[in-house]
Amino acid sequence: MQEKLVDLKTAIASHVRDGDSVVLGACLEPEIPFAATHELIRQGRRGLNMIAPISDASTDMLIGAGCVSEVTGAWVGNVSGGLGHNYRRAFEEGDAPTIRVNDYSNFSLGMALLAGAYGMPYLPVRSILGSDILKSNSALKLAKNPFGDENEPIVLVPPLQPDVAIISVQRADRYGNNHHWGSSGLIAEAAAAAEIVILIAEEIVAPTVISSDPSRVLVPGYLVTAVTQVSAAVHPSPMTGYWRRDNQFFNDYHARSRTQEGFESWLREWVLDIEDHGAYCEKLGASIAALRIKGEAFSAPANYASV
Amino acid sequence: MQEKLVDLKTAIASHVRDGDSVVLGACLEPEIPFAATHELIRQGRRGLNMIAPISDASTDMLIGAGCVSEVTGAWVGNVSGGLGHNYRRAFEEGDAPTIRVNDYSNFSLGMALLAGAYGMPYLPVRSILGSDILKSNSALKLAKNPFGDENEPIVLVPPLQPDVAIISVQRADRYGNNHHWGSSGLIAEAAAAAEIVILIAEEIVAPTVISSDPSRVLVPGYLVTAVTQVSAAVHPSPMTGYWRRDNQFFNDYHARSRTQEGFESWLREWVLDIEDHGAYCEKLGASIAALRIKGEAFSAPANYASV
Amino acid sequence: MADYSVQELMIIAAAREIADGELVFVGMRLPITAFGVARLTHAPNAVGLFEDGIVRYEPATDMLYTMGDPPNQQGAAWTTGLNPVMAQLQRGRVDAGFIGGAEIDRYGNVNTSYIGDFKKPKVKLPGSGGAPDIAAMSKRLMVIVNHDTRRLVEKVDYVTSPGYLDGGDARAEAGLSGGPSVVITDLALLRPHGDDHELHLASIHPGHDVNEIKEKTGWELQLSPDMVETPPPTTDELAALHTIDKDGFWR
Amino acid sequence: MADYSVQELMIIAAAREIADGELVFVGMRLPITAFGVARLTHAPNAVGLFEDGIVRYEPATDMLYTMGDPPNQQGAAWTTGLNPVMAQLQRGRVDAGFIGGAEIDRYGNVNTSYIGDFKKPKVKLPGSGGAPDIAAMSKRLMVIVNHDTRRLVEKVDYVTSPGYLDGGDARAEAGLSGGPSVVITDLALLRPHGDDHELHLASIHPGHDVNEIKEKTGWELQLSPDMVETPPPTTDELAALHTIDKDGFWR
Repeated sequence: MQEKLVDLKTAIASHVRDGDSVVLGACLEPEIPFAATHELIRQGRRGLNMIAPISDASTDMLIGAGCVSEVTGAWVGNVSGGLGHNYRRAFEEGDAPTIRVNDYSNFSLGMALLAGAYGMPYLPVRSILGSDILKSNSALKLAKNPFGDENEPIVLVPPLQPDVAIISVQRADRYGNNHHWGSSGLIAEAAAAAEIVILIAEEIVAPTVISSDPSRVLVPGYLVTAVTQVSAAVHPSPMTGYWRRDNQFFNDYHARSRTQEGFESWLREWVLDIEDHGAYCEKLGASIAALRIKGEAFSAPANYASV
Repeated sequence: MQEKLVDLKTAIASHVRDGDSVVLGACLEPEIPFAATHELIRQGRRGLNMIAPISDASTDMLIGAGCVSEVTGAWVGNVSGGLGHNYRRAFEEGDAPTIRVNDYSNFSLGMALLAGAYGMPYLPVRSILGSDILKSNSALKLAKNPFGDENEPIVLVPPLQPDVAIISVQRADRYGNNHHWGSSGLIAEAAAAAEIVILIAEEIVAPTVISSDPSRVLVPGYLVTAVTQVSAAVHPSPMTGYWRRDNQFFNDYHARSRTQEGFESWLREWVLDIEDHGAYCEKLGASIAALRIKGEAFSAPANYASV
Repeated sequence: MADYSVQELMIIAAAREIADGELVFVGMRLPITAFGVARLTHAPNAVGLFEDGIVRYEPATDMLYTMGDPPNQQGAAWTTGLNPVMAQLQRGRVDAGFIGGAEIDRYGNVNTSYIGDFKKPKVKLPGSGGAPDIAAMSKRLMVIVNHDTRRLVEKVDYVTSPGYLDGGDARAEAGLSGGPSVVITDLALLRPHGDDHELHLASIHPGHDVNEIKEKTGWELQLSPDMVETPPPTTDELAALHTIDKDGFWR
Repeated sequence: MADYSVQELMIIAAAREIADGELVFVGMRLPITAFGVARLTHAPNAVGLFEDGIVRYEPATDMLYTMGDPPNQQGAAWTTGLNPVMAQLQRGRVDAGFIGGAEIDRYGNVNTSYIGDFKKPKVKLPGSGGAPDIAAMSKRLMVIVNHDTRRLVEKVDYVTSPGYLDGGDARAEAGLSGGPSVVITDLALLRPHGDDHELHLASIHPGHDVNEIKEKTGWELQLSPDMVETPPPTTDELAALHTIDKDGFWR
């Protein structure tokens, strides 16, 4: 098997280009690889199209740092604090919005990524009907159900196949095989849909750990382009079995990003003036240690023996 | 939570009616609940529409026993032996076929059950193009891709929502919550699509065993109508971690079912003259014990602790 | 009579909207607490769905900041993807769902996207999340908002989540069944009335009056013929709520 | 020169069709053994896909009667559903797939459904399984059949799995790319020729001749201009095969 283990800087530098469409996170609130958000900002990536139903405050950070020209998703804000101030400023200041939004609902975006993952020409849905999302996102088409009553309306959702999906998992081997547990949002669909998959693993484990439970694999290693090991890459978001949510950090970000100046000072402090995720965790100090889940509540074993 | 544990006879008697569309198995080769096949035959169910991509020899048995008027699927035979003799006889003897077949490929049937599971109006696919399945199954429609080049053909697959799905899992609790591991064919889609779900569990376990690993749940208990515990219900098919395949039994069935008389004698011996699955296992005697998987190859634990 | 806060009353009013055995999109904060109260009182078999890809019987007992927090994962009935959970809406299995909103209009349409013209909005709100899906495809929609004329408006600037659209048959003609069954505010409950489906004043919370509520509503609010006063929380309801809200967050 | 059976030659010919790193629908019996030989020789990074919902790097070492047997589950790269595995075909990720058939015609169309009229067939075959999906959506299709005029026919009674249909542009016009790249028989390899895509005789297995093969083919078989003799198994190829086929099943 092909060795795919690299460090985060290399993974981002090698596989994310200006102008790419990028899924980063896509688990809604948990397991958003903020370490990759920060690295994209540090490397000065521009013109990204961020695809996700909800990736908590990550998209707002990337917008504020000037990395984003387009958002394809259902919600951009700060789940703890509410509004995404950079997102607002991109729309409310100046003569015209500085970013373009392709409006989806969570489910229609889920269907778009499923269609992308499964190579479907499109997916018909019974949602979006009656919503002005049909007006603001011209990619979605109103149509009639050819199997329904004469005038039964449906909405056709075209597939999304992101250039890159950057996804957090609890553990992976050096060949990119991996395990994920807990709610998964749209990460399985995003990984199967994307051209390039960058995995950010909390732990790198022996291949036999992954192959001991092939039903827990999120995406098989042959579809993974690069795997990188970064502990607490998800901070301040939570990770099932590893990290609790740093709610205060989200609230602080919300408060400081209320003004452009405040955001810029936050960005310098927590991203630009920081070398890498190791230094970020050092700066967090005791607060990150306090967020680590120390308890044990293990899954009941499943036997795969064949004789 | 609602108690859902009943015995197999009661589950079949209460929830499968003449004329129902039924998914039984749908894992292709493994984990087909033959105990339910036999019980449907013993209870004399008639006019069933059997839905499955492949359910090894189960469908052929039900056809031979006169339970089936319609087959909706991709393949009916005997994976060890080849042809399904009862299936052949239903077509080749007499003036007209005695059963109707709705031809699908594995993938298009997978899409039909996914559409049923997800409540989609239909699903467009890029398969079936060029196949005579479009001629023999008029439920599938040739169409143009509204998002593609002007003349790009696609095939529209309508949803299937079976009346009943009868599905094998390794373990369940008395409320119908369950775990499944190993390849799952279309059982997840079938369970989510069906109106009624009957689970056949190799083991009944404490609810805490299931809730220790909510990512291994095949279908949550609130969607399950009845759960029944039958060890080796899948015999002669295999079950990951529990039972090896009884290849000789499939070959014997294939040889004996070559003639109508031979099939009838097989049916009396292994189904009609047998009271229940316990008696069936007793009759198998040492051969069933030899098929039990005795090794241990356990999944690496996943931690769900939250503090 | 027991003492209670207006938020506690709203939670209990929301809990009463959940029937036993129902599948409910629960969301966070007030509705998830309402779900817990319902389970502990009249609806022990209700099931809670979360868009992250979580289904729960028992609500989590530890503090949650978001749906995806570890206490909501541990001991869940199912942890899976967004699609398998939200698709149950489209499959017709979901009885009800709670959503909030920045604006709601007389026909129960909800806006969480744009104030002003969507091409150059005055305010860009975070967006839809899963609310349009819950609004379009659950059998009943429950909306929770604070009652003021900025929020309860004649017509929303942008329909993120469809209510009865322009009223009458408009929702059915758009291809949707279901629709809002109640709007729960800090002052009252509004419910759709008759074939027109306009939201009428159905229940006034204790201590408030019709004129105050009309003044704080952005359309000419009609009174339901069977208007009542919202029954105050019972001892059992409050006890259930206090079991869940140990720290008195809602008091 | 090493001794080998015709089945061993077919397996090794099939193995040579798999390039390193390719995703291949492997099926059972002869092709799964060919996959194992390819992995042990020139294609160590080939990946095997199985319709049950299984993906493997290393082939199972214990005896398999079917794809879903426990040894194919244990140690797999992924065990999941049929849809996530087969959808990779539609996503355009699958390089090649093996299928068999009761009938194949001059344009590589395969019948595994009905002999005679499908409304009242002379013989009802088990049906398609996943073969139409592999035939329609993999980049290359490899068909394995025994060589006789009952199987290699002018025109199949029923196109279960599309090859080049009526030849020429017919497959592209039906909306399909890909198509059969080789038919592996016990006598020869046939490959599609030129723009017409008719199957021509491309390689003759050692010990057979053109006349014999033409006689056993149900259409006027043309010879490929670059026709060769099938190279016999190399020592390495046979050694790899014997590593897998410990019991000499294929000898």
